Amino acid sequence: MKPIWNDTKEYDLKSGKYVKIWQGPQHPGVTGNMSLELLLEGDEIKLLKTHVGYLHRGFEKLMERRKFINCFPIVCRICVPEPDTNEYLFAAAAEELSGIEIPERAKWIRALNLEMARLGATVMGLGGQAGSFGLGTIGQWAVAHRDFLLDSFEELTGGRIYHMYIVPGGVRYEIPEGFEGRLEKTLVKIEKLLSDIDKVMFNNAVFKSRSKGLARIPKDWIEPFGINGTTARASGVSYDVRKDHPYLIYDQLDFNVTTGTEGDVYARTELRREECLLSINLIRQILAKMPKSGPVRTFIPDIMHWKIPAGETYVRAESGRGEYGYYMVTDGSEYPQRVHVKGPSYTHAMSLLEKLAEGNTNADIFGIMVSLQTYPPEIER
Amino acid sequence: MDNFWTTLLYAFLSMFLIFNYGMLLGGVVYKIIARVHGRFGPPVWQPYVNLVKVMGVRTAISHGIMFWLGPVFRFAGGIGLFLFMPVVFGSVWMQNFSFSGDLLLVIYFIFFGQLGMALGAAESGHPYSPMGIMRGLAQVTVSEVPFALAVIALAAQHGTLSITEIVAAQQGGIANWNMITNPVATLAGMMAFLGMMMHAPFNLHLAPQEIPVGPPTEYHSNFLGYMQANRAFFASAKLILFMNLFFGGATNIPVLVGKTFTLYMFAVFVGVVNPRFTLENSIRWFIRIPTATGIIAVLLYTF
Amino acid sequence: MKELIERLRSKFNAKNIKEQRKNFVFITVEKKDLEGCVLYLKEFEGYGHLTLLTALDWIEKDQFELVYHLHNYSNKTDVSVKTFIDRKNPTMVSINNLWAGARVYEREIKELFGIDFPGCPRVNDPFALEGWHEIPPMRKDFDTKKYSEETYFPRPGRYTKDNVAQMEEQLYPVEAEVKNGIAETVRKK
Amino acid sequence: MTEVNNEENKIIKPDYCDPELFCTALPKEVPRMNNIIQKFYDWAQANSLWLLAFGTGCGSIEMRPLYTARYDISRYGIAPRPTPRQSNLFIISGYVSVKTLKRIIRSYEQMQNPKFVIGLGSCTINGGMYWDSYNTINRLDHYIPVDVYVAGCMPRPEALIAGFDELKKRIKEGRGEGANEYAKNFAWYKANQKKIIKDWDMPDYNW
Amino acid sequence: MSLKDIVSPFNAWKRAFEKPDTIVKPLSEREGSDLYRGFHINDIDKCIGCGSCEEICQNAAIDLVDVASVKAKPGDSGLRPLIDYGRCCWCALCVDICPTGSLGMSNDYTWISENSDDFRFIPGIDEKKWNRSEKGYRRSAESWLVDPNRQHMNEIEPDKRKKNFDEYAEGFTDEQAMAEAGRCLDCGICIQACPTHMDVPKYINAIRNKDLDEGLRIMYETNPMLEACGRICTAKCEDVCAVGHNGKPIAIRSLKRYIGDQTFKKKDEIMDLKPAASTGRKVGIIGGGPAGLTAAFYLRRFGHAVTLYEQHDKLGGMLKWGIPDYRLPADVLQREIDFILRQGVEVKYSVKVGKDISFDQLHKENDALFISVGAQIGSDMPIKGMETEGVYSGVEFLEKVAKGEKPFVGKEAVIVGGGNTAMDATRSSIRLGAKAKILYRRTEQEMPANREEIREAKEEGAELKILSTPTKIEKLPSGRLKIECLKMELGEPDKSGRRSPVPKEGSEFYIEADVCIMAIGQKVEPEFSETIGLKVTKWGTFEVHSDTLRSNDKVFAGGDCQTGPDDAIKAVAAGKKAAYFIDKQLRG
Repeated sequence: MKPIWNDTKEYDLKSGKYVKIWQGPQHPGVTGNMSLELLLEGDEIKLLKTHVGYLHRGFEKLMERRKFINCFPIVCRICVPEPDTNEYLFAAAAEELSGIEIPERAKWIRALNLEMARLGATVMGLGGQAGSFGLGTIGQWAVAHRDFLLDSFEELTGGRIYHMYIVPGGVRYEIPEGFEGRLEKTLVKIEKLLSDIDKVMFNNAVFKSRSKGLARIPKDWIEPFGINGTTARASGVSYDVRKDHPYLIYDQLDFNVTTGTEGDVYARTELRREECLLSINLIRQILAKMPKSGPVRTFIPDIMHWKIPAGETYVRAESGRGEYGYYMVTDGSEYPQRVHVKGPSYTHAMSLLEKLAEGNTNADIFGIMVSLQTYPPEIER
Repeated sequence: MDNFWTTLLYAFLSMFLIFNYGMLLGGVVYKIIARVHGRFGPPVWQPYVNLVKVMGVRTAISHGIMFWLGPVFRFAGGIGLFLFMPVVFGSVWMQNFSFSGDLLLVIYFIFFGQLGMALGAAESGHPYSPMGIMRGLAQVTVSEVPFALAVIALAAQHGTLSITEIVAAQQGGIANWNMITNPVATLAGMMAFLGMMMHAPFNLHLAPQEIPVGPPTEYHSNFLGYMQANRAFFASAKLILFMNLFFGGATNIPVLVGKTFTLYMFAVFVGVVNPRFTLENSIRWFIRIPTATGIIAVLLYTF
Repeated sequence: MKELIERLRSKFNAKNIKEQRKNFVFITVEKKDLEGCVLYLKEFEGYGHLTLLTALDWIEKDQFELVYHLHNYSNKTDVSVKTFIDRKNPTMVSINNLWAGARVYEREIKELFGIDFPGCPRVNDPFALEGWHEIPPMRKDFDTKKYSEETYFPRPGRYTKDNVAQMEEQLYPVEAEVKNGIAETVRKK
Repeated sequence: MTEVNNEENKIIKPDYCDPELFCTALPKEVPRMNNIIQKFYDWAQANSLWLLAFGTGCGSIEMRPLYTARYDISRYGIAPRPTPRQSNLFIISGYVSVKTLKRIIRSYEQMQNPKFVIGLGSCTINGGMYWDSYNTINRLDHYIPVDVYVAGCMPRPEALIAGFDELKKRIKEGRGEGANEYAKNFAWYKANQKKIIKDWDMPDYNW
Repeated sequence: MSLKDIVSPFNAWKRAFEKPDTIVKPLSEREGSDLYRGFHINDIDKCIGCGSCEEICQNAAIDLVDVASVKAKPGDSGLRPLIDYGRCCWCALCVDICPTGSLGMSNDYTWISENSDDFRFIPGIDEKKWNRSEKGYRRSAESWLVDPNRQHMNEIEPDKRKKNFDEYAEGFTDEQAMAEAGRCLDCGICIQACPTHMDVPKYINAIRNKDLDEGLRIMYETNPMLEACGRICTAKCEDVCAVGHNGKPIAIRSLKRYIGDQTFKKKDEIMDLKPAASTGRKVGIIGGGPAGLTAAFYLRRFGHAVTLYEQHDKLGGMLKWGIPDYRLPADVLQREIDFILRQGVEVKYSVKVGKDISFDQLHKENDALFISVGAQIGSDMPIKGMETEGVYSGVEFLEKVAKGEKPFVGKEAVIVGGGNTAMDATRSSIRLGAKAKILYRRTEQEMPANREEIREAKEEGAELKILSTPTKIEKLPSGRLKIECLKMELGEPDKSGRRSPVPKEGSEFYIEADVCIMAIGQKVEPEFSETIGLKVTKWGTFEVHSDTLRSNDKVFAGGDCQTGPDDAIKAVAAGKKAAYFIDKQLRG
């Protein structure tokens, strides 16, 4: 039995039938800083190989020589559009292993923060998806609206891109006064944007003709390829960490997991719009149900020499792009023995994209990449 | 055409004017697009600054003679296209060179530039250039088909291949425009127009996302300057051509400006809100709808 | 979960069973049982999702540890199968035929830890690094700070002072001398 | 069970060194003209900065707001270009891994003579938070000449706009001579680059 | 594909008629939010150069450097952080850890330069445009990474403990010690404040690492009287503790006691001190108080033979006779002294130099002499009635208590003075069954006694009468004392910074009591000073070289007899210093 992903075909480069080009890293049509090695026959992709490592910083190594408290500013750099998930997961893993309980209100604020980050990243992703097919207008709107959300972040956390707000033990700061009202205004703006995107992108003949049926992922690929997040849900697998392994306060929120059936680029994009609406809904729920006062942080014993007893754990959370996971092993010292970060698009960008690209045209490759939400920094770390 | 030199002088003058018009038009259109994006956009004179900038680049790399002939060809194509069209009908100095078969020449010139680019870009050795050229040529070719059909319908309608005469036939009010008298051909022609104006959905060949800017990938410095200048020419020449063919030409400069601007805005109007077609999609679309329309237009006038 | 653990214990001699959370268990098996164990979990127990595959360097024990983290979509449970392999000659069976995703993990581990997975496609291709000639960087005996300082032009002219030393110098030089002189005598054996 | 698929993949080797695609000539200094035309060109250069759309690091996340509606740098004549040939401004957006540095050098060398570099964020100045990483270079100015640095991690788009202003000032004053500096100190830069990039498998200069 | 799909996208054009999202003037219009983490600011006067920011910065972005305008002083290292913006990642951990709260961040975020070496500056010193920024990230009480509350030792309740002389504080439990050690930031500012400069961060670190044996070794490097100090030290270190700026200082003394309590049983084994090679020199030490004992211990470590001359029958000096058992139990002191004696110190008990043995003889017999006789005589107040029966001096009273003599205190005792001796006298008299009243001429803030002592004395029922001073004491016919007093008010601060009391006209009042204990200071026994012929200052203390404690070729003096009455740790420091310089001199 040879699995579908292992049927390596051979192509004779000397025949003159094929062209090999390198797309990226210096190429606007590649998400982030990675490169694609394409073998083309005419415009059709025969073979694709992804090359990553342009953003390799050795996070896991760096964390091994940083104390626990010093790791939290660095983990958020793993995922730029949605750093908060990393902050949360690192904190959650450390808290679980050291047995620190965080205050109730901190949990709600963390969830709020995560949802805001997810919303921002997903809105930008929608814009990216439009841009990948040449519809720059949506891209312009989407990034601008994400920026409004970043303003809220700046107000809440003091940082624009890297928030460093979720710290082990809770969150750094109390929510500023009047924040809910200002956030609500942004949410209304984004809702309006989403309805506009509906009209311009989802009800667009050209967009539909390009994205429907493109890069379809059958349901039985989900497990062998390790697909998760919206990509899996678009193919009809209902797996959402928030629902299946509720963390923080997600079990107290009322929401449903939407799934698609088609599993193509259009379905994935549509599902992302649903994600945006869901995030907006959840943010409103959180703001309504959150305990109005209380501590937001517990003290970490011995901050400068925080030692976590030996142990290991894996914690996961749903980011905008799928399941994010941290595997942490401690040995009782001040430094983690090992932290392994599992980014949601880890397998998407390599094995899945390589498989999906075959037979599609060169022009569609960017659209496929964006729809898979591949993001290099979390792949190579 | 009593004095060749006077005509030549006039031609240069109109070329100068039309060049500036093209530059400004580009600037204005960017501003309008920017408004849809929700921003202000670059200043109107930005194309001039860009032009001076690229001309001022100190080094230039040539990949051989064909490489630098590319922009020259392209520039020649633009000028050629322009020079054989009456810009302002009835004006002495913006009449340009007109002769009885100039419509055919014009169609040729539309293509000419792309061909020249094909040679030059292929010389550059950058894989994206031939790819862009391949796509560009396919795009131009496929939009030439309905355009040619529309032109044939017009020629059949008016019994001439001279643009000046076609324009002349449309004078005397909007009812005489080919837009009204020959709506099917106009429809075909306008669809071809979308394909030629390098705006979405038919701009795959210079899409930055798919391949960086297409044919001009390797062009820089003054090469790029010529191409930019040509772009101003070429765009306005195309606008004038379509104005002449379907919308009754222009009898004075305000009308010229009004009509060409409107025409340009038509391409922009569609372009801003649509993604790009892939090449197959676009070819398929052109073969199907505009070409069919064109054939109907031709058939209507043949029978 | 209990029955599953029992089955794993009897079939694959699973040891070190640790239930980290309810529905999440760590087990350790012998190197030779590993492939059979994950295959069994995948095919018969529904653990069809390979969440992650990673390695740990236990330099004091002279061993590498490989962690195969599996997830079951239907009953939402996790099993983490671990195994230890020799650090001197690290090779491991490739499971790239079970999961497409595993190839990437194996490539990464090969590069960052130097653990070989014979049979995994492209396993010898560089993954994140290019032109790397040192020992694999994730190994514990690789000192990243030292490497960085030696390789990438550190900024000269930076200095820092110890506040204790500064105060000693400025405020109590004689006492500091006394203190140091005395401290020696006590340490002296 | 284990079906070993050990076929060596045939097309993976990147053939970097196709002599037809590279020119091995060394870069030349092209001195400034000392006249009013040069002033005019400087002005145009300053007001039409085409930056290379190469997101080398995390800073590229802040480039998107810059290009788009919220900050709209096109107002200042700045536009992204996808190809190094046409760009004259290279923004090194943050940390640079060794693998990326190689591509940065290639891209930089392909840019044409008046070319400018903005170093973004702590990482380009002195290593930033990756100061002890084995795979990120610490000080950008050892590998290519840098015109302007913008502090931050991430620098806000506003800071970057201020950086552009500073760069414009520098260009108008005629001090944006990074390309000539690179040509002049070519040996030094190249030695530094080669120290970092262990397997140097391309020509010394890719123009 | 329907017609709707073709038409609907044109909806986008309606946005062309809306206000653009663009910020018109990005550089001036949008400043950072109130909490924005921009460039650092530092309140130079508040900053103490503790280096916590440097310690916690994972990017090695912060260096502590010399600053010309700031000089080191107690509790302030004089160094200030220099921040490298080629490293900083704006995580603000440095702000969150800053114990004084001086470090903050402005909401300014633009710094452009052509030179990469520019991006370093000392916040607060180098002039930058954001220096006086009001907005930006500041450490709030909730975001401080250090727990501001200290652990408290379990204590016997005041009502119970005031019945007897048992030790009332139980010492830290393991958990408490770990928690308290965890609050320490390792900055080392306290080292300077400690007269004997104990390596506080080091031994706290030993507690943290659960390596108490190492902790004990670290402490013996600087202080052989650590168990006593762990109980009765005035803990100058805690006064300057960095954490104390915004919270309760680390309970350094209690941690010291914790190590001592946990290790004393195995002290010999842990310390494993082999006798040093003998130098053949002999040193005589007069006075077996903390200074003498310390000197003896270290001189033994240097390998000199030591003979200790003690006028009482027990060693310990003021620690023994001046400090009641509830604070320092006799057995604790004794086991510590025993450890020192085990190093091979020869002791001559009940020998009073000048009476039982002549000073000249000692001078002849020994290669060096260290005088640490202390200040044993209570000072008198220049008022009438000092010699009345029922008026004790503090030391005299406490010595009686220590000898177990139970001096008469009656029902009401008045204690004059605000130092630790006064507190000891107060609490001892309470334990002997009296109601105690403290008269002090300044306010409670100015009292030199430890805060804790004052608090505990009050808990046990002592009454505090501030801004009062006795002017005359009379014996009433009832046998009780009538103490006439005068109210004071605080005048201008004097040289030492304390505001001196000024009598208030016409505010006389009197109180009655059974005894009056004058705990206003001590002095050196004048008869002894006369016998040895050392230079004496106007306060009656010996005048020696302040650095080396040397007077003439082989006589050294230190401790209370040199400095005037002071705390035990100062005496330890003096003993140590003497030992060092004696050794230096003997070795040439």
